[in-house]
Amino acid sequence: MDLRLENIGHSYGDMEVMQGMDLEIPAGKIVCIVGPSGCGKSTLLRLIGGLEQPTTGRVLQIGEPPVESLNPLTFVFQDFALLPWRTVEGNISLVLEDHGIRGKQADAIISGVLARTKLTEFRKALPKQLSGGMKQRVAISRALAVNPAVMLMDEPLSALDSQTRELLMDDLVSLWTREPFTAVYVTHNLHEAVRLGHFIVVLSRRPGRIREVVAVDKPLAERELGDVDLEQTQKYLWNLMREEALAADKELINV
Amino acid sequence: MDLRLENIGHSYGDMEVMQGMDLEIPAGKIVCIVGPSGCGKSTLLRLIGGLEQPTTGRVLQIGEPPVESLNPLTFVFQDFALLPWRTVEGNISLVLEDHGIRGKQADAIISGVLARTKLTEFRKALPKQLSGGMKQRVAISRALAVNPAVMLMDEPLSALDSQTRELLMDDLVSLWTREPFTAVYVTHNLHEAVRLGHFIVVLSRRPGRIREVVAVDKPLAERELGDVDLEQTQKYLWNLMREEALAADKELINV
Amino acid sequence: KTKIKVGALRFTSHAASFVAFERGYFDDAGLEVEFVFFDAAQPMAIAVASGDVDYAVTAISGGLISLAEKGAAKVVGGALSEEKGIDGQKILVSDAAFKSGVTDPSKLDGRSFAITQAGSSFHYMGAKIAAKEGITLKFVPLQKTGAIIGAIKSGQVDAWSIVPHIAKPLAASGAVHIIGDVADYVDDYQVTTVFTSAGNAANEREQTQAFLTAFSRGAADFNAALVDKTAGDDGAEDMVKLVHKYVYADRPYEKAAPSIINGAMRINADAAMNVASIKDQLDWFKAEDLVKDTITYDTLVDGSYVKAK
Amino acid sequence: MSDSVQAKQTKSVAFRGGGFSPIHIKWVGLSVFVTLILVLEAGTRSGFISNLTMPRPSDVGWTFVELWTSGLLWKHVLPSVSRLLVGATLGASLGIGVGILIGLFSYIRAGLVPLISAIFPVPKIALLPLFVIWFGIDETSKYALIAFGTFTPTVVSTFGAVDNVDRSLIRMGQSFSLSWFSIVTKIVLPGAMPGILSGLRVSLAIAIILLVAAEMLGAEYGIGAYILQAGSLYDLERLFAGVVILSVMGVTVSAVIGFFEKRLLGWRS
Amino acid sequence: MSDSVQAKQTKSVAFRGGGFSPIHIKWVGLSVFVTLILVLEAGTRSGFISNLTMPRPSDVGWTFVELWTSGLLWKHVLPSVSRLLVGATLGASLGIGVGILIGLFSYIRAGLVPLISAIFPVPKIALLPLFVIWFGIDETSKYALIAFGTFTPTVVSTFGAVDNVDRSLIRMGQSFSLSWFSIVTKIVLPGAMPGILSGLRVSLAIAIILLVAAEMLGAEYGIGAYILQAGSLYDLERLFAGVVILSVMGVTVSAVIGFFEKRLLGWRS
Ligand SMILES: Nc1ncnc2c1ncn2[C@@H]1O[C@H](COP(=O)(O)OP(=O)(O)OP(=O)(O)O)[C@@H](O)[C@H]1O
Ligand SMILES: Nc1ncnc2c1ncn2[C@@H]1O[C@H](COP(=O)(O)OP(=O)(O)OP(=O)(O)O)[C@@H](O)[C@H]1O
Ligand SMILES: [Mg+2]
Ligand SMILES: [Mg+2]
Repeated sequence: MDLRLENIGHSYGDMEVMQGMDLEIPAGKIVCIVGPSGCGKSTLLRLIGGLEQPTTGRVLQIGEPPVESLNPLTFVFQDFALLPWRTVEGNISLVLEDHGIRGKQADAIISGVLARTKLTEFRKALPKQLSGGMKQRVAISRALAVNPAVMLMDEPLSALDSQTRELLMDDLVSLWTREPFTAVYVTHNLHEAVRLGHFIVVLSRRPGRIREVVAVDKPLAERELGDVDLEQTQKYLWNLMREEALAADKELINV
Repeated sequence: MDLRLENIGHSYGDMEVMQGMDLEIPAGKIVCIVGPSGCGKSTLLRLIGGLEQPTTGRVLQIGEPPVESLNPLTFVFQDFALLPWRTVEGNISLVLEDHGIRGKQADAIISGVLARTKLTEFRKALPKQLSGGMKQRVAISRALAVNPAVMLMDEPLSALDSQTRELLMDDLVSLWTREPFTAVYVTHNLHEAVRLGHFIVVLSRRPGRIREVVAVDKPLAERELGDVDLEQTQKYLWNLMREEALAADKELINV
Repeated sequence: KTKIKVGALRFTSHAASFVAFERGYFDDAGLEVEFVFFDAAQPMAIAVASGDVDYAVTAISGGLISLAEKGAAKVVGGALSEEKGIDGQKILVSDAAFKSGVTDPSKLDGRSFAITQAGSSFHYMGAKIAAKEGITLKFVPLQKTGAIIGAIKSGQVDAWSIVPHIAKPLAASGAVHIIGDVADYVDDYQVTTVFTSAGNAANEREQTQAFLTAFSRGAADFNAALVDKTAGDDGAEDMVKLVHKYVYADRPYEKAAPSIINGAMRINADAAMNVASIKDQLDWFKAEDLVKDTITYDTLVDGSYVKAK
Repeated sequence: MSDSVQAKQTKSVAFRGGGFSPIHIKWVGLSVFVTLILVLEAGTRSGFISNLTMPRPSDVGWTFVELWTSGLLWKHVLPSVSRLLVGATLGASLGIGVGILIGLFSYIRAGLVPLISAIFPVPKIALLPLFVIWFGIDETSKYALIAFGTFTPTVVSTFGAVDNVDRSLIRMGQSFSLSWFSIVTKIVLPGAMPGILSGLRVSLAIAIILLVAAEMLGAEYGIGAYILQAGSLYDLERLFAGVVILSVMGVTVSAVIGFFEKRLLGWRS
Repeated sequence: MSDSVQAKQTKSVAFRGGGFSPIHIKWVGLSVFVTLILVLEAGTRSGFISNLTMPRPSDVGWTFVELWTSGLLWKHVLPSVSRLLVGATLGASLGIGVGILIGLFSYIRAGLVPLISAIFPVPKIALLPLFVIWFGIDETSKYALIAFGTFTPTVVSTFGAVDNVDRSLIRMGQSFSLSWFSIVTKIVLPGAMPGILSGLRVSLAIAIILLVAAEMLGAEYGIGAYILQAGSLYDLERLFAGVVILSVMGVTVSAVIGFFEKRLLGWRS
């Protein structure tokens, strides 16, 4: 299943957040979206995932999602969004229960995804006992449990410290390498973008428009810390964004 | 004024957080401290700044602080620690009032530090109106206002998004270049460490000990995104820490 | 002139003080009186004990006896009494009870009887009725007269006893029925008494005497005008007008007058006390274990001021 | 990358968000009141609701008019308001003071918190007879009763508010070597303000409730006394008129606090 | 880098942190109670405190012993506890229900919130005469009064708790296409639980306070009735004995809620 954005525009009241976005999200690829603060990255992701309705334009699903996909468009949030009163296991079964998956069947799925994210021993732990990196891995397991056709990730690593971030990027790469998934990955970390993206979409500041789509051809598994060509792409992106970021950081917030 | 740590060790109850730390912090240099989560970086900084008392060993001030220094050891916190009910100006005058500095004299100091951090126009703004980057610049202005002999910075950039972080690093570099200050800079972002540190102290996981002190000789102003030698240092540091970070991210938190 | 504070409820039964004030009898006795109004008797008793009020008139209640026992209050004179032949407190039953055949106090056996609190004068009256008829009553404490009125109107309690000016309008509305007089059950019932703090009774004899004298003159005028009706119609009307300044003041005169007239009961001449009645009440309180049984008549009453009756 | 697209099924992504966030709807509140009053009016007029159960709203309205024209309204409202002002000010300021002390000093906390939690469930009306002895029957006892009732909840909410002041701000103050006094007045107190104000909402509602209890003690005029008197005569029209006045007072107090919150706490985001 | 160090002034960094965090101090609370009682005992014995002002603590103690040996204690406590249980359960569960509805539906919120804030400051004792008509003088009216008094604060705290449920968790539920019912039962309710429980602390304290008002209506036995009678007889020993029992009930209720908080909310960090 591919996704296609046609002329998406969105406003909150009088404020126009984005304008005329056209974008293809091909199956099996990771599309990274970068842009200055407040340019509408999170809004765009919510529009794609159906959590919000665009003011103009539409988001199209092209082709049917795989039948085994319980929730074709699945989010992974920056703040993990784990229920603090449920264990790791309970947080995953939460999203299965509504599909009538319980008991053994649920157990099998849960064991499977926890193994994939190396969390098997923490099945009974409560979120408060987990480090940030583990919490995000639980959130990823939960997303994997519903066999998403597309994963919508809103700065999934930005609440983590940089070392954990580095490790989790490795995990995501190996997850993708073993079994490629489709993802829209919002971040404002260019380092993450060049590490994980097949395409990197650069947005302008508010009202957000697409400035450029940069393709990175090097296979994910071969990308590494300190790769000179990736560093060059990152530097290129940074130069594209620097002015905008500077301006965005100097604006008073209207309250 | 230099600082010297002699055989510092610290425990919370039964838990030993750090052990036998010896370290020199020479005047006019930035010493970065990196290490896995929970290894005691923040605790170490609090010990240096006198906010906590070490269980063993002592922290020595060598030489008198400059007479114009109102608060020789001054913190810059990760969460900015601005009083939300005071304006930018009020947050700075807060730390002057107790020294009897008011009126014109305070005005002059405030204007000075706001100019140095490019915040002059935001003097009357409330914290809620500021972006994260601006808030941290206010916190830095406040620290500068008391003429610190040593700045103690606890992950000052880690609450910011990566673009703002990049910009603020530039600001810190230019501040230091114009007028070198002494700083202890705690981070777990190796990219920040290689960008800002004259010395990089790598700690082991809990109980924290010093594993290695890496000197970076390239002048601050010449360091740049994508510098190959800095990337090499960063990679070297990452290899030193990878195992420890991995272990730290897999521990259950005892509550 | 001596300044004193007199506690009062806005009831016709407190009229003697109002008359004494309005007609200058207190002035004649060398007293400068300030009234303090209450909406219940119990806080008034405590206010006398605490010294906030010097003299007051109220029914003999468990609270008053307890305060006397603590050496804080003393009865010095009699006020309102029941007298056969003069309209006194009425025994009421609810409409439902009346229809089911309770047309006479003797048929109240096993029925509920409303009181404000255990140890109140209502409790005493109910107990006396029950004793004389040889029946048992179930006493229901409802604290406030408003709650009792609601309860008896809606038939949730069967019986109550209350002063005529409240009883008659209630009966007139048809929701309740008058089935008897309290006077038939309690002999020479000393309903209310004049009391003061123990300190006043013992040490301020002159002032206390002066108060009682002025109070008695007010009582005499009141009795003449509204109880014995010897002052003629004009005298009665003057009296009602005087009392109306204090009682039902927020109602127009035409509406207030019948209530005031209905409420007129005899106030003892010269503040004399029905000693037998007071003793009977005290004994009853002791027997019911509502007050300590070490209390004697002399703890409660200072009989040196007025005549016994 | 979109060559074979034409052949495939194409549909829009379905909307599944929204909801769970209260939206402000005008007039509904008012119309609920109006409907309720109309139903009562119709019910009491038709006799469907007995006049023992509920007064007729229009009669309550007339009672108001009478109160107004006779000038009695102010005669009752003013003493109550002044009792409320004095009593609540006393109780709340003492409560805030003690609450701050409890928040700042562990010994005071250890000593007073159990005492206060023991006093909290004691009904003030039970202590009425004692209040007469302790404070007399004048205004003092009314002030004292209202103050006492306002005091305990204020203490509890205040020390909760002090406990909730962001500790990192306090550490910041210490790191700049601010004096203890500066930290308390410039960091702890302003930081506790939101909690203190929202606690006052509850305490002041309680103060209004206690007005009736306070005016049981020898009060001639006052809304509480008016209600008590109406109650003892089972005069429902006046009873409800009094209750409506208390309600209005409650809503006013809450609006006043809202105003202060807006003015003093504009810094909250 | 430390060659010239020997020549320079060397001193340790001064400590300037600590404080502003309450530490638990044992026994202080208890000793405050004990001291208070001893002072009262000495004061009343010496006559320094008049027996009109305060009862002698030892006499209050003896009253307890009498209550206990005569079996009257349970005769008074049990009816009160059952009234409390029934009334508070009714009021609290209704309050939680209505509070959740207000939290979930904007129309219900717009209609009921103004009504509830108008009802809040109405003193329940003012309505006693009406309760007699509405609910009679049996247990029903006592349950109703306590329920009514518990209801309003519970509603307010419950819808506040629902409002405070992290919206991002709800969005998460929607993003997994959970049904409305699943979101309410699995996300909103557990998320509101801490706020609901802490609101119950206050509501139940109010329920205990209202026991006295409730037992004004035709109660022969019950702690409230006992206190009222003691008050009307000006029997301070019994009055205080009753007040102490209410205090103990309050502390017990608060401990029970603390227990539930520990059990149900162990997930809070
Ligand atoms: N529900 C909303 N109502 C009104 N304005 C909103 C809403 N959500 C977002 N906005 C505004 O829309 C703009 C875009 O927000 P969005 O969160 O999409 O930006 P973003 O690119 O994700 O920013 P960031 O990098 O800070 O996460 C911002 O100015 C924001 O304040
Ligand atoms: N006040 C305290 N009481 C008890 N334990 C504490 C306290 N402060 C910190 N610790 C514990 O001491 C250890 C070191 O904490 P510290 O905050 O210094 O680590 P850190 O290196 O700064 O970690 P991070 O990278 O997460 O900021 C941790 O295990 C922490 O839980
Ligand atoms: Mg965003
Ligand atoms: Mg830290």
